[in-house]
Amino acid sequence: MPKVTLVEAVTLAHAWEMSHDPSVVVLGEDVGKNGGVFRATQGLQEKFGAQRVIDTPLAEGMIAGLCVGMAAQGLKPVAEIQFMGFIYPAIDQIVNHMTRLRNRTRGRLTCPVVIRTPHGGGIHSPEHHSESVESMFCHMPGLRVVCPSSPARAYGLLLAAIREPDPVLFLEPVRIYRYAKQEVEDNGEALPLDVCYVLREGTDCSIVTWGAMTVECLKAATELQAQNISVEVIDLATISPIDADTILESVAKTGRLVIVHEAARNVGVGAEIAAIVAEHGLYDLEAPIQRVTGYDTIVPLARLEHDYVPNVARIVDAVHKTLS
Amino acid sequence: MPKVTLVEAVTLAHAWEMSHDPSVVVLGEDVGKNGGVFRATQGLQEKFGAQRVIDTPLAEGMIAGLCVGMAAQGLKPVAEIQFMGFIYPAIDQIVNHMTRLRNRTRGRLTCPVVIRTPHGGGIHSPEHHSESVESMFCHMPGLRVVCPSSPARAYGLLLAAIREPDPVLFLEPVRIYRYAKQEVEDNGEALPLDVCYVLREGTDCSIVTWGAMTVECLKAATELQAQNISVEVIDLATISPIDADTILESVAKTGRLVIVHEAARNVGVGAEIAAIVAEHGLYDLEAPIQRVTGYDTIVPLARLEHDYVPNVARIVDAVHKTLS
Amino acid sequence: MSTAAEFNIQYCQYLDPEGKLLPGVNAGTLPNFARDPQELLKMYRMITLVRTFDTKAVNLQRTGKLGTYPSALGHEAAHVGAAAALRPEDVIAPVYREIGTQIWRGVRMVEILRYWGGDETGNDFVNTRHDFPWCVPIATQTLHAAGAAFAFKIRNEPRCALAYIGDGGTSEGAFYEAMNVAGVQKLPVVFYIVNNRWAISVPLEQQTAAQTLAQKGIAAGMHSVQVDGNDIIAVRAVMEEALQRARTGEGPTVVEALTYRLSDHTTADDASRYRNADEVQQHWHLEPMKRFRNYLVNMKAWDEAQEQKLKDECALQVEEAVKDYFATPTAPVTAMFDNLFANMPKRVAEQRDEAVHFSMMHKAESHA
Amino acid sequence: MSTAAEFNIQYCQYLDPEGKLLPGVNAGTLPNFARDPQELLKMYRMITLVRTFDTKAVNLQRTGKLGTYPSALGHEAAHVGAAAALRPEDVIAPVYREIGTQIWRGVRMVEILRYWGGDETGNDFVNTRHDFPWCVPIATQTLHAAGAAFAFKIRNEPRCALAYIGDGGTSEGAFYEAMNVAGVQKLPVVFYIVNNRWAISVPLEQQTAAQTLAQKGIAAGMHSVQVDGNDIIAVRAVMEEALQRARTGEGPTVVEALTYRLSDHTTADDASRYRNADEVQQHWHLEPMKRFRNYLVNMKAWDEAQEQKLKDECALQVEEAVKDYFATPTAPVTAMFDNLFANMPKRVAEQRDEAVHFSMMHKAESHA
Ligand SMILES: Cc1ncc(C[n+]2csc(CCOP(=O)(O)OP(=O)(O)O)c2C)c(N)n1
Ligand SMILES: Cc1ncc(C[n+]2csc(CCOP(=O)(O)OP(=O)(O)O)c2C)c(N)n1
Ligand SMILES: [Mg+2]
Ligand SMILES: [Mg+2]
Repeated sequence: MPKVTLVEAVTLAHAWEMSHDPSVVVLGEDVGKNGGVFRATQGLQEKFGAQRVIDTPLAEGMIAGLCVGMAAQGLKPVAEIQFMGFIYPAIDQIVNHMTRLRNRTRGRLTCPVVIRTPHGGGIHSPEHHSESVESMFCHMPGLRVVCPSSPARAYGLLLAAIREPDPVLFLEPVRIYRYAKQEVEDNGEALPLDVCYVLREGTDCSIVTWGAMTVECLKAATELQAQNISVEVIDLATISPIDADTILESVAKTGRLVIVHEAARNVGVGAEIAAIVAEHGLYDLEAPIQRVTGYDTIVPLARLEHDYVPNVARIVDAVHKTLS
Repeated sequence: MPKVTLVEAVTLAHAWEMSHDPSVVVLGEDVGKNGGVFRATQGLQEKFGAQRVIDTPLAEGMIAGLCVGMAAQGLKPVAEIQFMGFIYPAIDQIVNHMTRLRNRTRGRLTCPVVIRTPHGGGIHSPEHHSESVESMFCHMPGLRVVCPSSPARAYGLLLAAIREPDPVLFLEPVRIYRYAKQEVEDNGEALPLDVCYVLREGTDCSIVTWGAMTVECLKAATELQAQNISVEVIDLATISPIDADTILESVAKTGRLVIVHEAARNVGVGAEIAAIVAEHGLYDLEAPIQRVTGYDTIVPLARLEHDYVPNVARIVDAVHKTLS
Repeated sequence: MSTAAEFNIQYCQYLDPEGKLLPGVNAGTLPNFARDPQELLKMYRMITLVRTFDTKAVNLQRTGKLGTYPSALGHEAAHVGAAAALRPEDVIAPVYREIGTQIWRGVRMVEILRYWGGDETGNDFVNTRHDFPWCVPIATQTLHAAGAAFAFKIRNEPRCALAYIGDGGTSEGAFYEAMNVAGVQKLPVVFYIVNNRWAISVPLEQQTAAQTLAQKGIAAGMHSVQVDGNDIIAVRAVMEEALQRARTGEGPTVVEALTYRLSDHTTADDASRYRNADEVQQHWHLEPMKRFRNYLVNMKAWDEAQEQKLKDECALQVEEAVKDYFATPTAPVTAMFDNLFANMPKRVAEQRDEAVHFSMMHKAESHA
Repeated sequence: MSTAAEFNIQYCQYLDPEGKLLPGVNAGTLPNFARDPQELLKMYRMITLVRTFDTKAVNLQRTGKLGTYPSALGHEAAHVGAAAALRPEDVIAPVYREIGTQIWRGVRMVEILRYWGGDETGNDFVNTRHDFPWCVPIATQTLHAAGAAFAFKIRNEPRCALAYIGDGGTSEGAFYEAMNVAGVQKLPVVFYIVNNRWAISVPLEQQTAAQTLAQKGIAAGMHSVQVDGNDIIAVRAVMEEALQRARTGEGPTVVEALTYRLSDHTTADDASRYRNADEVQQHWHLEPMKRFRNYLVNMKAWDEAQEQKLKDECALQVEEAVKDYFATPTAPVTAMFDNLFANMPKRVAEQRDEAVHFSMMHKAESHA
């Protein structure tokens, strides 16, 4: 089995599905000849031609709008938005059409689209290149939002996303695009959507997180283990709709909950997780919920970035708080 | 003192501020000659001329982008987006510039802009005319989101919004645009932002809500009073940043919390309120939090609308649940 | 200074406002379809049906039996002429006013009433299964047409997409983005600007400084033409040519049809607030139905008796549709959940149950 | 068919690639500024400074001392020529590559380094207080320029706004929306397309089917011209005229400057993946600096000794800026909160404390 990085796993999943489903097309800025600015679509245009791997003009709303039109007429577009900070011009098409076409036409026309975009910061990028605004998209009915945290999950979840008959926003954590290689069997097997993945079992406190923050959380869990604190780390994976059962079961076991995400705190996805537990798991809680998040301010440029993105120290501190 | 509707109070506030501050300009689709599709800017163009009350071409992103440019160069634009379902093309300018210009330039250039838009449904409007997606905007650092629930608060909060040196999204609940007249003194007095308004005091359960839902909540409170249940109704008014203190104090008193909003539940602002209480008021809670919200689906067209928007029965039911 | 590029916009018209052929036009220079009276009468019948339906729909709204409704009064030639140029396998991306196109293509009048009556099944067109639904967010539909055309191109199908857009709509960036990608990819798509001179209360002069709206196509390197949108012969001729270009790989076209919104913007609007009655009156002299009828009568293809019979037939057809509409049961509350996802997530299913519970409670209370 | 409208795009060039005046151009037909050698030398000095700075910045990035940096190599005439046509009270809305304009207007090199080095103070221009900051989201800045121009118009100030945009940027709807409103409101704004033929890996032919980018202005009913962007005399002449038009109420202009991106897109890019070395080589023959120097040398306004002296001076200036940059302390963690709102909400203040706490904890640990 080949060992691949997360971004290579993304490319593999594309290639598999394009080989097996002629209705899959790839489009976006610089995805063709250049293979994407992160190389996520590298080699695809050579393999599948410029008709199926399309370098588009520079316009994100156009990319999303084309996807709606293509999907409604039988294609399965997989589009790249170059950075999440540039997804805003596409929101109109996503929320007003992509997520609504099936409902609007009572199932007559549908929108099996995947929009992929890099997610989060921590790699000293220029302005607007470190955004993680998944919560805005989770609020849109009719959309799935997915974020893998390892090469294997990137492969399996992306395949699932492309095969899903409805639109999926697929977030790729830039910080771990090349963080670690993992053996991934290129066998076309998808992983289930709509469920959490428990990355580490524990008994004292539950941590719910996703994307690149899983790495920090697992590190924190290791550090806490040394202090005899047993932490359960749950990767949300599908950020919307949330698999509430897994979270509630975990909290029922541990009695404590820390939520970790890169995005700003206010009305972040962490709020929804906290709300679900305050509604359905209140009596299990033995301590106030803690959120470790980006602050409610603009993601700073590189020199202050490490003070913005949650880190092991902050996570450890939050777990301590739930236990004190 | 004249008795005015909420929408008339909005017009009054515009007129007052335009008379007293020459840097205030109004712009949007149909706001001039037509006075706005809801007549919120009626008569302003006649009074202040077409240079200050501008009928723009049809493009919401353009409206928001012009506001950024105008504000950065010393004007105070008050822009109307015709319905909240059409605000999406403006998001890019709002989130990437309007909310960031001050921070980006370390205060050199600023963005004192008000974007007004009708909010919510319940009046049998066509498709896309009943949206309430405030949570997407609350997640944007650097933006205030405000929603009045009476003519007096519309007047006072809009004046405050225009005078605020930073951008404010001002949501006007369509369902109560003409719901009731109230005496409003047209004296240019603003009301404070960033604080909740307690509409009704009570001891058994706190209801937090905003906009048109305040009416339903107050009705529910009356109904519950007849059952000897004393409900406190809090109008959030400034939806972001949330005045957590007032909510936490209320929950400390009542031990119970019901949150009511029209918007879809998932990652709605209700989630943030629940999260705040689960973090900072957990030990005060005597029962699980309840959210009474729009469902996580597309706002239906008119014939099913009443099954979507929260109503008195659902609110009463939720309060009962917190007490059982 | 030297000249780097030159452009021009051509204008097409056959019939004058009285329904006479313009000087220079004769049987020999008329397009093929216009030499066949049956083809012309088919279009005239549709115009009549559309106007009958439109009047009825406005009345239904006025009497509280329909929601807000956007009248098509004055646009009949622009809408029917374009439809007549299409093939069934082509795909349209309409806005909200094109009932002339929709009924021609097979959308049932009851479906149109359902949509404006607040029922999503109104977009579940029984006959035109692949056409896009009504589109309220202005200009967004132009990208759907481009995307559809892209699909046809990729699959090498001889089909076209046709996007409608209003004069106001041409100010949205999405329209321009759609034209630009259509140009660069030579997509089989036609952008059809129905310029009725008003976008709610905003007149054309405040919408753009462009002398014509057709010239917006120049920005995308696109073939661009203007047509008298109240002259159904010109409309159909220009559209046939544009669609033919698209179908044969010659690339996209933008067509601007000049017409006029004789009605209020919608039933929720009162145009007298912002628009001169004189202006409207003048445009009544240019309206498409009388002009076309005069032409048909002049060529002896039509007479008063036929006219009366047609009117009665149309009234009957419309009454049938209204009856169907009134008989349409309100969808169950579950309908708002069942079409959200193919694979319903648990959370949605739970909320579906919640909604059913409250809906039943509500009904029980109403009956008590 | 009759002709409804006609348009053309004029192209302006004075210097050929060797720096000779084109046939037909002579002292009499040269623009005023070009008859003043001091004015020309000022521009040449700036071009040299810009290129020196640019080379240094790329090197700083390569050695890990600067973040991602977008080189301006080849764009010097386009950027400096435009700047020279502006007045200080005018306002520019730049993108991210226009260091030639910025330094001319008074932005300090240390500020540019700070921005690309990850420090927001880089946008707190000490000298050009009203100019817009660097703008990363493509095309959005064009609306800011239109808004600024609107403010000038409303206040009746004789000032202009100048928006820069790349060839790739012209595909975004925002650009078109900005042009459209500028046209209809006759705003004192110039849209300046710096067409360097590439948008990262996407060549012009895949960006649009338009023959020229200038013609995009036709869509907005706007005066539109094209200029050789490597000929600084032509650039400045065309821009002076466009700005004068704007200032005197004649309305907006779109100017397309033809140039070429000789470097990678940014230091994070590798253009050899998608672009032919031959093509780049060919464009080196057209580059603006040598051409302008030849012209100056031919007219005896410049010689080798002066060139060497200038180079040394520029190197020194750049070294000074780099030293300042290295000496810039990292802002305190509070900086990310203090400029968010004029009136800091309690919630933000609390998080500010939280961040300070963790930052100090972190520092304490680092020192331990
Ligand atoms: C994005 C968006 N903004 C605003 C509206 C509200 N609105 C509905 S119709 C309309 C005017 C459209 O004018 P035009 O494009 O000329 O079409 P017409 O109604 O004349 O057919 C406006 C502003 C909308 N539906 N969508
Ligand atoms: C809205 C948006 N989409 C994508 C990007 C990523 N991006 C940065 S530069 C660039 C290409 C811009 O090309 P062009 O406008 O020609 O300017 P140039 O870099 O050639 O000066 C892209 C796609 C962005 N910054 N903003
Ligand atoms: Mg119109
Ligand atoms: Mg370029």
